[in-house]
Amino acid sequence: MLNSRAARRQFTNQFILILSTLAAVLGIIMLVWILGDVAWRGFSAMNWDFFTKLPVPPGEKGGGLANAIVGTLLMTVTAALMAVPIGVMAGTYLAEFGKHNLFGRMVRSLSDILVSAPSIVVGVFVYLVMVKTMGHFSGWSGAVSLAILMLPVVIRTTEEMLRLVPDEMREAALALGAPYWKMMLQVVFRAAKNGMITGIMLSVARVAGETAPLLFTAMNSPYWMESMNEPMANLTVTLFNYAMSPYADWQQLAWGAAFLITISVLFVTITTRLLLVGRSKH
Amino acid sequence: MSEHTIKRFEEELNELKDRVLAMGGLVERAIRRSMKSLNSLDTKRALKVIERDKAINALEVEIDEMTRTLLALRQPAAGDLRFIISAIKIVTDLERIGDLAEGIAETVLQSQDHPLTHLDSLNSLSDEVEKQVNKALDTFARNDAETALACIEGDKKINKMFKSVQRENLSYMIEDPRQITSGLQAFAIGRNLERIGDHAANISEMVIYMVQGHDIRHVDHETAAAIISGEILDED
Amino acid sequence: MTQTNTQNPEVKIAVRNLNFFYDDKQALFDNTLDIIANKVTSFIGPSGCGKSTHIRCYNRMFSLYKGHRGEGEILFDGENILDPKIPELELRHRVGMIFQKATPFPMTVYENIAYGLKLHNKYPQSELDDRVEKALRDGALWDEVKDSLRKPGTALSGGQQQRLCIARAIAVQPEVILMDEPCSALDPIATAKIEELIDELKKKFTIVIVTHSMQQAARASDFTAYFYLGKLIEYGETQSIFTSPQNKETEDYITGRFG
Amino acid sequence: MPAASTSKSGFSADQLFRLLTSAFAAFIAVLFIVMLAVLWHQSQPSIDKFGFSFLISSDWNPVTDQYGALIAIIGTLLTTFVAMFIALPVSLGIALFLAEIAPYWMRGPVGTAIELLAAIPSIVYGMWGLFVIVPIMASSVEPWLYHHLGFLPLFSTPPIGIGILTAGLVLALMIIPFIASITRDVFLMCPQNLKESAYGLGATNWEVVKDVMIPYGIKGIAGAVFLGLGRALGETMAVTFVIGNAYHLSWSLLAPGNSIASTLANEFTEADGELYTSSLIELGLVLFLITFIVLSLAEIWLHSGNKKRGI
Repeated sequence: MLNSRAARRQFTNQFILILSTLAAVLGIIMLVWILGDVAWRGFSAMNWDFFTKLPVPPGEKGGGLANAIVGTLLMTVTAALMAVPIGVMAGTYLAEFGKHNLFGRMVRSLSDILVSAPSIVVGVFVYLVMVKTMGHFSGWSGAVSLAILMLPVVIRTTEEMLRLVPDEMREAALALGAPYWKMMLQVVFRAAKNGMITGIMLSVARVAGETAPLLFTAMNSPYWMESMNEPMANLTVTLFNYAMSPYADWQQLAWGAAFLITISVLFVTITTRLLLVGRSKH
Repeated sequence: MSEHTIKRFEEELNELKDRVLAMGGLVERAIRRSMKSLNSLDTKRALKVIERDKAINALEVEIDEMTRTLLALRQPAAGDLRFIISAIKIVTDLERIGDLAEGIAETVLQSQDHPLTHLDSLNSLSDEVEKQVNKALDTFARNDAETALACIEGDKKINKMFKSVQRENLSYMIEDPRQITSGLQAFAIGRNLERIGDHAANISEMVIYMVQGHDIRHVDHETAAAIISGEILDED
Repeated sequence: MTQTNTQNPEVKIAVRNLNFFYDDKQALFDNTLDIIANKVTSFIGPSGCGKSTHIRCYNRMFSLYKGHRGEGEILFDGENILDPKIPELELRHRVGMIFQKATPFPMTVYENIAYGLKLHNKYPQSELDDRVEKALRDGALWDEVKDSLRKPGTALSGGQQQRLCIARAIAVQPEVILMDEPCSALDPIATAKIEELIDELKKKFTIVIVTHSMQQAARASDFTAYFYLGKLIEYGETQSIFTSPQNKETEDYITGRFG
Repeated sequence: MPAASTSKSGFSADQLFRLLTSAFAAFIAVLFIVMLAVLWHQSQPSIDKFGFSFLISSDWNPVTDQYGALIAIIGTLLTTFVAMFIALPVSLGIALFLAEIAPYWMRGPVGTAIELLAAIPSIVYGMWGLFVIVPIMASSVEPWLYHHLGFLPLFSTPPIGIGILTAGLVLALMIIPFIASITRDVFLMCPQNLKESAYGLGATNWEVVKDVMIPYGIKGIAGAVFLGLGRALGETMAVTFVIGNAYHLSWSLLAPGNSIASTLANEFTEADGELYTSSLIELGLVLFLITFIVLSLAEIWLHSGNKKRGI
């Protein structure tokens, strides 16, 4: 009953299924390998010093990345503090006033193009306008470049979350005699609050683990920062420098940094996913 | 009651069933049309869905009126009473489904500037949801408790598909902020569809109640199956 | 009540003691019947009665799913197709299937028909064209689509899509065509066209159709089987089933007193 | 949307609110325009000096102050191409495996693991590539390619571990999780009855995947692939570690090279001299342009079918 053509098709089928399984197994092995390596080598670099001490020159025992951890946190938070108000206001304009007009459409397209800018190009831009004019690298410029990467995300989520608030709610508030701005602040923003928090998480997820824009802005520093107005240590650039260095101690610290970055990015991503999926559960 | 009265009563019951099914037909069409308008970005069609929702709501009022009259004048008992009670509840579910379909159509009106990018998975989900609504109404038309149970199970598949839609869109959104708008809209539409699925499951539950008198609303599937097949006699 | 004459050359499919399980839940119980060649056999019964499960055994469609299994014998021209040694591809080549919802593939009208042909054989382009045209003619669709062969199959209307699927199934010249509620999603006019088509097709094919429209069974089929709760309750010529059913349950169902 | 109220008391406040929000919206537009203008202005010296030949010259030499972008552009395109070449089949394989082949108990956990891997920062991939992949490439994979396929120009230089091939491989690993997890979801959403009717015609699993499932979900899959492409083009850190940073024009994938992003990462802070810096900035502009074009083409293509498709 089985003719040769059918036999050949069956063979092709088996062959490809096996190939696909192999590809999958290979891919999965590689990915597990990465995670395993980072977890294993990274975890063994973890100790009390790692979180509390400053880096030391190669060859000396001990030393940690305390300044880089604080620097990364500080710059991310500062970036969010800049991007969120700007993004929320711009998103509000797009949702409330700029739905169909030319200006709204233009802002939307421009923010789309902004997204396709590779992060290293954003770094170059901030270098030119801030580092070059100020004459030195600084935590501020690092935060600004991260903020530029966050902006489009905040705008987009804000716009969409505000639109999802039913018009009836706006009308009800206006009918009570509330002026438009009060209605927005007291009713609409409140209704869209959870969604906007998700958007902020999304934007943090986008910049957490970014290295390229910090290379020419915050740079790096082996010292405690006195202020944001000087070169600022951060985990990713430290990782880059240490991993590229020939010293085993530094490379060890780099693995530690990789582990810490991975853990925090995974934490942010998982939280975002849970927030977004949970939001639509009811 | 005279034979004549009984006959009138049966006619009225049939009339009620017809009206509920007619409403069901409108609701099914609303789902299909709203998804169609989403696919073709057809504002006119979307407006029509929104317009037609009024007809659905009017039908709800009409059916409510009918059931009230039936209850008041005929004082039905047993199977007839269960039928009328479930009709009332089913109509509420249908009305909600209509609203949810209207919600999808409204999203279409809003997404003119930002057409959704990844519609295929939403379409698959809506196909499944339509199927469930259709099945649920079918079981109502044919007093079919067994299929109704299968329908309730079918809701699990819908939830699974909805999860898949969410996951897919989330991956896009995290990866490419330009897709946040379209992703969030897909979330909203998917949620509406998933809720329509829930209402379809509610309808099936009412059908089981109507046919067999068992309330399986808050029991798990195994127990429900056992109750329906008569293995467990539930207390009411 | 059931004809069980295996020797009869007119018997296309002889089902013997078919039992079917979804994991450990039994869905069919000892079904035994004969499907006669070049006739239309319809399966009726309330939903969940097992009629769809039953025909999905004829092309072993159930093997796609974990935990689904059939026991007993389904003799297709004397060969037991439940035997895993019978290759599925060959079996499905010989048994075509139409589903409740029209399922045009994501390709053009032409490619939809040519797809099945190309799976099983290599044809020169001109012969392929001929066969596609013939299948579309047999599927009573040619006149409506001959100018839009390059359009996507999904662009056709619902009834046309269903006929496209029928044409796709008959293009590979199966011996048996299974139809699982082929008209339940169609309007009355499209349904009438499909029924006409079924009548035409039985000259060449053996047709088994699952339907929950009693009228459709009465109108379109030569034999009718009534299923209930996974059991074959009654099977015989359509005329006798609908005029003088032997079984009380069958009578209740076809007179609409069921449930 | 209700129009802004114009009652006497709220008038000025509402106007202010609207003005404020539009100011911030305008800020986005200004930011973008300033960004382009600054990059354009700062790359003027290089544009004036080299003109169009900047794009086609392979001479990048800070000592003689000669700058041409060709090597970096080719490096960018080539690493991306290698990455897609590896990532595409592997991602499809993983997706197919997760949707159709794998035993049920492992589909969920493995699927989630792959989704999460998509979130791991690229610098981690780059660093892992440097410490783990490079030694393996140098000791076994590349020597094998060199000895057995060395007659091909593609593998004609001595293996040293770092280079275009390794960079492409690391990029591939970085984008596989993302493409695979979306493709998996696309496969899962393919309607059951569509698959069944293909099986009903006697199609094999592979034929169903190739002829029904992939065409059905082609938009979703293509969307994922384009995003992967965009990411691979603009990626800095995963590449910089392992590409080798050399300015040779070579056909060989085993040779070290450079990509636009890695050139910037390595040289920008150290660049002295106006022409050097401005050439680097122009390089950044070129990269921006490339990713913008690729992503726009993808966008146009993805939306093109929407209207005519209809269900």
